[in-house]
Amino acid sequence: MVAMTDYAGSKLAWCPGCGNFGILSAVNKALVELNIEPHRVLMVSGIGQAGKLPHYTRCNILNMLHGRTLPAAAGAKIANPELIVIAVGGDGDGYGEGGNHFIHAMRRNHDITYLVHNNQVYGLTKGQASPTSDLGFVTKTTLRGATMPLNPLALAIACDASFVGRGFAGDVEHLANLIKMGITHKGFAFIDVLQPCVIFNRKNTYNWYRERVYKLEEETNYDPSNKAAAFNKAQEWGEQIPIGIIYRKQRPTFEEQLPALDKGPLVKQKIEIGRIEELLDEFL
Amino acid sequence: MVAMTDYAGSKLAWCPGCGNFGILSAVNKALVELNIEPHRVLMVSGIGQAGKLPHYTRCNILNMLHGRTLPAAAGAKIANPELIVIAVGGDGDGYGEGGNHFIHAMRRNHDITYLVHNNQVYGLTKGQASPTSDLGFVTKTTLRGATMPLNPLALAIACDASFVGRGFAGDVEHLANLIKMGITHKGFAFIDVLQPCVIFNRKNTYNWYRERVYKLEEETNYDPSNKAAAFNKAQEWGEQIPIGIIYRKQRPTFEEQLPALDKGPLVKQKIEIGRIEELLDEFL
Amino acid sequence: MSVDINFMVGGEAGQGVQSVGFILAKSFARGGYYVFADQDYESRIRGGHNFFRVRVKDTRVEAIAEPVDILLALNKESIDLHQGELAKGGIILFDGEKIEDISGDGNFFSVPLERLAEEKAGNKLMANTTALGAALGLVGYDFELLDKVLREHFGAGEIGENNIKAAKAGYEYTRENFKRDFDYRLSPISDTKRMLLNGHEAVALGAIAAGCKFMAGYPMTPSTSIMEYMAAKAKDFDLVVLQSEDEIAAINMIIGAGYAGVRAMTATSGSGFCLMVEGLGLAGITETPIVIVDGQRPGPATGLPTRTEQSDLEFALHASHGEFPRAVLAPATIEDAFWLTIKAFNLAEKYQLPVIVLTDQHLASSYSTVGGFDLSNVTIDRGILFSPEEAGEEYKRHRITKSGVSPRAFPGQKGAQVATDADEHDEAGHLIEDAETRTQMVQKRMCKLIDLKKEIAPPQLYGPRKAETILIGWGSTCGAIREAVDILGQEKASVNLLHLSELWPFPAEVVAEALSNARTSCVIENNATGQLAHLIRAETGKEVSGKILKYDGRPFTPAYIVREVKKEGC
Amino acid sequence: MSVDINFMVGGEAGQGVQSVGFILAKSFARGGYYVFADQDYESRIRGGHNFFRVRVKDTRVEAIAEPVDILLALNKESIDLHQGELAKGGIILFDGEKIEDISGDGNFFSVPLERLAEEKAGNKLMANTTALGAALGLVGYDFELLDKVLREHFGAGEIGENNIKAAKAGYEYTRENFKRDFDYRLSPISDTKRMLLNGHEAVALGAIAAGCKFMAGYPMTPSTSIMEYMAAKAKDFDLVVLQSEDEIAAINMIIGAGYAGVRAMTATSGSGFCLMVEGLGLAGITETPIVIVDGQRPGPATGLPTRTEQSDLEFALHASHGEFPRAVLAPATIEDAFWLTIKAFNLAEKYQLPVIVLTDQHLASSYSTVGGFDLSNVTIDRGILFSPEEAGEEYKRHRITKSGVSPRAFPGQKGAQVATDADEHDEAGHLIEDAETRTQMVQKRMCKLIDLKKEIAPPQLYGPRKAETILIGWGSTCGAIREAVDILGQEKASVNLLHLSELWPFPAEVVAEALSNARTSCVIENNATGQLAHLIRAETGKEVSGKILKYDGRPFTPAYIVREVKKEGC
Ligand SMILES: Cc1ncc(C[n+]2csc(CCOP(=O)(O)OP(=O)(O)O)c2C)c(N)n1
Ligand SMILES: Cc1ncc(C[n+]2csc(CCOP(=O)(O)OP(=O)(O)O)c2C)c(N)n1
Ligand code: SF4
Ligand code: SF4
Ligand SMILES: [Mg+2]
Ligand SMILES: [Mg+2]
Repeated sequence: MVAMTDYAGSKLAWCPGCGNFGILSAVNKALVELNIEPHRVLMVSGIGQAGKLPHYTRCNILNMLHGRTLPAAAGAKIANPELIVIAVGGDGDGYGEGGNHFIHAMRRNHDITYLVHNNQVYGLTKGQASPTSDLGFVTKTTLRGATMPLNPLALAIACDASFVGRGFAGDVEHLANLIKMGITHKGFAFIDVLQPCVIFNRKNTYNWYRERVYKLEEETNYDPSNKAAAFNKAQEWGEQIPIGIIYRKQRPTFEEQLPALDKGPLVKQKIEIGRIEELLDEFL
Repeated sequence: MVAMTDYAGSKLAWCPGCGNFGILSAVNKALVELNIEPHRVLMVSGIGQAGKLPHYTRCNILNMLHGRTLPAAAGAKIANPELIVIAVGGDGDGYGEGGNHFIHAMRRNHDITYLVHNNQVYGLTKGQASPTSDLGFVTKTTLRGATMPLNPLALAIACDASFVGRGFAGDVEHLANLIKMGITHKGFAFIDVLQPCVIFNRKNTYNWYRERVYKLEEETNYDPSNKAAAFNKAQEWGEQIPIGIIYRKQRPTFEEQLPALDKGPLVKQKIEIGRIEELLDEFL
Repeated sequence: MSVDINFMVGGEAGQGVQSVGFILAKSFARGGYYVFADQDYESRIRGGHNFFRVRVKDTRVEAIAEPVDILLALNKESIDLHQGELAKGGIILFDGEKIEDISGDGNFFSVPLERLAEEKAGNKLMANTTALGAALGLVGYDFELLDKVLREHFGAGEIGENNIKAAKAGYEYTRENFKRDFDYRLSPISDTKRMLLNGHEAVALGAIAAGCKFMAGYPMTPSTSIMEYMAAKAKDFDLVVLQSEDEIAAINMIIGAGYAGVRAMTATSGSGFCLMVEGLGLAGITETPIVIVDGQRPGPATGLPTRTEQSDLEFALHASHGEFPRAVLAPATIEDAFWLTIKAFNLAEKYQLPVIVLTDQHLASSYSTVGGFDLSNVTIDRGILFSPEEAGEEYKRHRITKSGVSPRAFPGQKGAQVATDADEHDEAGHLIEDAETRTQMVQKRMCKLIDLKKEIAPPQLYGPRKAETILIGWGSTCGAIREAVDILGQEKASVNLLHLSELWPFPAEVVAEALSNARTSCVIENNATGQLAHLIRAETGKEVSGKILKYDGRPFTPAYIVREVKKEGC
Repeated sequence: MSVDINFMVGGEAGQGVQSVGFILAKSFARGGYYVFADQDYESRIRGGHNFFRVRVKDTRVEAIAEPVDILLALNKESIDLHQGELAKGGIILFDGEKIEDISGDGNFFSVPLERLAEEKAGNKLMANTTALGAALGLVGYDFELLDKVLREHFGAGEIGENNIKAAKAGYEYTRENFKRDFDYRLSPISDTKRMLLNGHEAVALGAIAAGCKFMAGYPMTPSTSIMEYMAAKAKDFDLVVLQSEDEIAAINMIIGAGYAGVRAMTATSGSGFCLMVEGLGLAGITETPIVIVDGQRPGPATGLPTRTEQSDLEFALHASHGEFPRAVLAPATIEDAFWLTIKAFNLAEKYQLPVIVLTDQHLASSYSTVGGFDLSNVTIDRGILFSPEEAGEEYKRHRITKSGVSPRAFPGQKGAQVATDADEHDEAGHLIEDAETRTQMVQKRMCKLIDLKKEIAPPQLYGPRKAETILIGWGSTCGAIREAVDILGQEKASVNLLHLSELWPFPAEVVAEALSNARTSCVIENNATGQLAHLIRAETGKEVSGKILKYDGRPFTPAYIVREVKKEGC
């Protein structure tokens, strides 16, 4: 049996009270509850406070460039589909710098789980607006307030992501559950996590979120397989913020459509030089 | 009065029968009908067959890198809001290489018009799949068929683009009208144009489109200001393909929120060195 | 009498210039000839002007030559543009029923191409195949060989049959009508089998032979051909080829795959390479093996998309911020392209770093006959691997060793946490802030250059061992310069060539010595600033005395080089 | 007796090290002292270890110095880490009620910082301000000056008042308790007004002074400060500052603005600069003036985000595929940063090309006292402009001229179609395919380098006109090397300095001559490979005899250089 101690990583460098702690607990809890040994997990992360998370666990770690988590996660998954690949990054990382990869990775439906620590601000670079900063949010680069935010959930649904969820760092139990569903989901599982940044975001605090979030599971007639309903649900922000699974749809993953993987992971396949002869002959 | 001849540009290098000719006609027609003199117009384009369009008109031309039309168009508009800025590119250019700029330009709502010649294929590089190639479309890079396409209209609505339209290169009249509305729209006007590529896309031909397109204007109870309805409408593809205005919403443009522009275009503002003294004093 | 004859097929995009030229080349290769062919085309799909040159020799050939012996003009423009390039007595084969007002130099041989194609094959669009047949008829080549190549190219079905009919019509027409006017004969000379392939096919084959299993790329001329070739073989050879949303994704995908233990590559051209340079540095600091092909074309920016240049050398050497070791290889010939691609993968894994292969449009799309690749010479060296079961010690991905190379483990193995970071990190791969670890890690990475340098094959001298003038080239210009050296040698000039195809780490000692042995020296480069000359000076302190530079997007010919060498007086 | 005293404030992120250090520096600057201060911090927001050094002199100072005279230790770690750096008799000011088990070197002066802050200001978080007051009390500085600076910094309201109370408590405590133990006095020496600013503030001021109206950027340490400063002034100075989705957008936005006729810039660090290099080439081929600041930090990839390095020099020189002219400037001092930024905008517009300004984290975040900028020396040279009304001729954006510079028109003017293209183009800006136009256009662009080179100010010699050993540096290391030269000179060593801050086009002649005049030469660079040395050899053929390289992310100190110069024996 895998235990929480199996996932204990190096010394943490987040601020006391940061929402990231809750996310870290939830990730480890999910992995432990799924009884997944650390060596089977690959965490790919970006640059930012969120991107440090993998170092605080004990799985395999590929800490990428800012914004480039998803392509590397996809490349690693294709190379070795036996790995459980979890991509982790911030809102700036994923929706700003990495926006293009985000929409295309969802479209292709790579079989990975993607956690975005959405603190609605750039933490590591000290508090500039992020693509999800609320309209009018004042920072040193947006003195007259941030422009219209991106709606990552709506974007994901528009890209027909096969699993779209939202969690809250302040509810570890619920988040861990969501992550478990994401990991076991076949296909791209995208989870946006509301994450208080106690230093640079004095608006979207634990309390602010707590007063607003409600669980979709508790709404009896919500059907996450209905795209139109999901899109509407994704518009809710302000007074009421839904958490849970917003949208889910089964469709073929990118990896399962690759004939090369039928014989097992690429990383385990032998290099057969002999067979190249056939190719050379075609040029005669 | 401005006439079509005012817009006659250099020798065309598109294939005979290409859908781009229809788009070119529609653009010129729209500009002439709006009585806009060529020198007031700036066309910013990307690299690809579509990107050549500006050279075939007589307005100002900034032919950018592949995928980078929108940032340059935004930069030029901010520098000189008196320019009528039209960005032009292909589906690969705009939804592939330029995907990140696309979603963020819509979010910010720059006051420009963006035409995407969507031939669902990479034309200039000879026929690879594009982000909008239909599922299963076979090309030299997708021998087993293209993966799930991106839905640019749904994406635009998810980004709350303030004007989302679709035209068809085979209906110049209708397209010219749409472009006119786009140009006169205050804010980001995005128009996806179905464009037959007679060489590399043997699936989505003139006929294929013709059999499917229908005009939203003719649908009496369609309300383009209803986001949910627009999102649903954007899902239609296959048997029925709507053209016309899919979504429209008035919201502040990026440029009108810039106090620096209150005194007129940046390009016309004097450089006053004297005033810098105030700033220097702050460091004493 | 030795054979050295130049064909040129000219026409507009869409007229099938490329396939006519290729089939011509293939037919001669099948007859035992050595062939070199290159392509010139515009960045458009229909219209404009394209041409395809095929040089046929009975001895080794590695460059195009200047005067055209036989011009297959598929349209009038081809005559207008290339008449001036004809050899004395050169022939223009054209359709006199379509092209009128012919005048000027050349022996005009009119063949009713469209009419014949229409009559015999029922399709006037096959006029190009008729021209092909007519050309081969003119030189009395064996039709059977053409027949076979056509069948392979167009398939055995109706299209194939009709093309054969169209070709036959042209063949017979010239045989019958011009027997007396033209008596130059080209018959098959042997049935030696040689491969006919272009530079990017050679790269793709090299990659597959090297065990590359994952290729991610974004289309860009002239490198799309690599991706397309590999995609075509993906199913049979268990490869994954992924067309990504952009080049940034491509390089980061192969970094993911390389980290996970799979040989992975991408191919692009300058613009795309620009977008990859941040990833290049990431491969540097994370010590991830990757191979990047940069098929150069004229820049800056979009430049001339379908033409050739060698202007990314210094960029490739210094691309990405910060400092880390890399290797830069630039195949000199099509054969080289195969072998250096394999070497690229071996160096990448052995030293755990990015390797850049610089090709260019000329190499990419030129065809040449190659004796074949002896696969028993292919070695796969994956470098030092760590297996947790055997090693029984704590795994540290970036363990400091004398050579700078740390044993590699792949994620997924029990007992080895494989951790790495784009930030500076410690041996275990966790990020650090302290000065000592930083210093050690920089030294660890940079010291790999010591052994890496030993892997670099010294550039070879061509021509006399000692000469008054040494020409220096790199990459795809090799064939043209070699031939120029031969010509100058025959003219009793004392000239040799030092040609580099493994550029970094730079073989400074060999170059310095070769320069010392000559009185004058001259770089020959397809660029405007003389990048190799700059590099030589940076690495050896020596300044070359001359530079022959060409930056119009067109490749060198031997004759051009000969002229320039004489002009430069070097 | 001359004053030269070093303060160090140490603590964890979040303890206010930065503001204590800055206020300390500012208070001394206000008293007529010369001040140089630098910052050392980790890439985290809370915890870890940061320090801020403030060097106070009564004569010009441009570098930090090594032994610490007074350490304000806000936590225990600061003592542990920096005790060893104390000067003989150096002082440690700390809170003995919070930090226990003190031992080792140093004169320990315990002040109940937290308690005093709590008691006097009602907030123990103001302990850092108390420490500040305590330090100034210790040296008997004028409290009124501190009072004023605190008021400005924290505002006139309650927070300001409380901080003053907290400071006062510390001040009085040390005055009362340590009068006898410490009698070193630092009193204000004059009321000369000098600016205290850091390198990136100077860049931002330069940009505003140069008439930059549009700034687009993506946050990245250490360059975010430029964007933040300009954003703060946007409203008052009619600037537009746009935080873009990524760096690719940023550079392409400023290209759009530059094309439209507005002075525009971006600022980033290595990773972001990587993403901009394709745009750099686009500015090259479209001849669009833009200014890019690359604030260097240790690479490759993310490297050490908050530290310093000079390792992007060769990358900046060769970034982007293809060939085009550019200028590369690297301010040597904070004053230089202001003037060279202005020059960057002038060169960009006069020659219609991209200009790269290389700063680094050390320059960016170090503060120094500057006499002031004489704005009457600021010139704005927008180059040759075309006005259609006057010119009355057909406008061609890329008209070929002798200098290579084509008159610029801005889009929107009747009578001038302003067209340009990322593809190679003709004079009118339309894309072309032919060899001649291509060749002409390359020559047109490249020949701008001839005049551009004349604009480059020759590097200045510091120290004796002739010396046995010449030290060579570039960029932000200037102050430290100059001081090292002074020290070595006092020790009768024959050493001088050639320092470069305008690096491309390279002033080869001056450098070659200076090298010839010395017996030995030595580059001093904050990188691992000696990039300037490589460049010097490439441009002059001369090899420097020594290299003092530092790549641990920390800046040079004069003493370090002196030691290394002696060790190297150069
Ligand atoms: C290419 C590049 N651009 C910019 C940066 C600087 N940078 C580091 S983290 C970061 C943003 C962090 O914000 P977010 O992704 O939201 O993560 P958080 O710190 O809030 O968790 C930025 C801009 C970088 N490292 N690389
Ligand atoms: C950075 C970069 N990558 C790739 C290319 C090569 N390229 C030129 S056009 C093109 C795609 C064209 O497709 P699309 O944008 O759909 O335009 P179309 O030709 O179909 O109109 C590509 C990949 C390039 N010029 N620059
Ligand atoms: S700055 Fe914000 S996001 Fe970063 S560690 Fe601190 S609280 Fe968390
Ligand atoms: S290839 Fe297709 S898109 Fe390009 S010009 Fe031809 S028909 Fe049009
Ligand atoms: Mg964030
Ligand atoms: Mg297209």
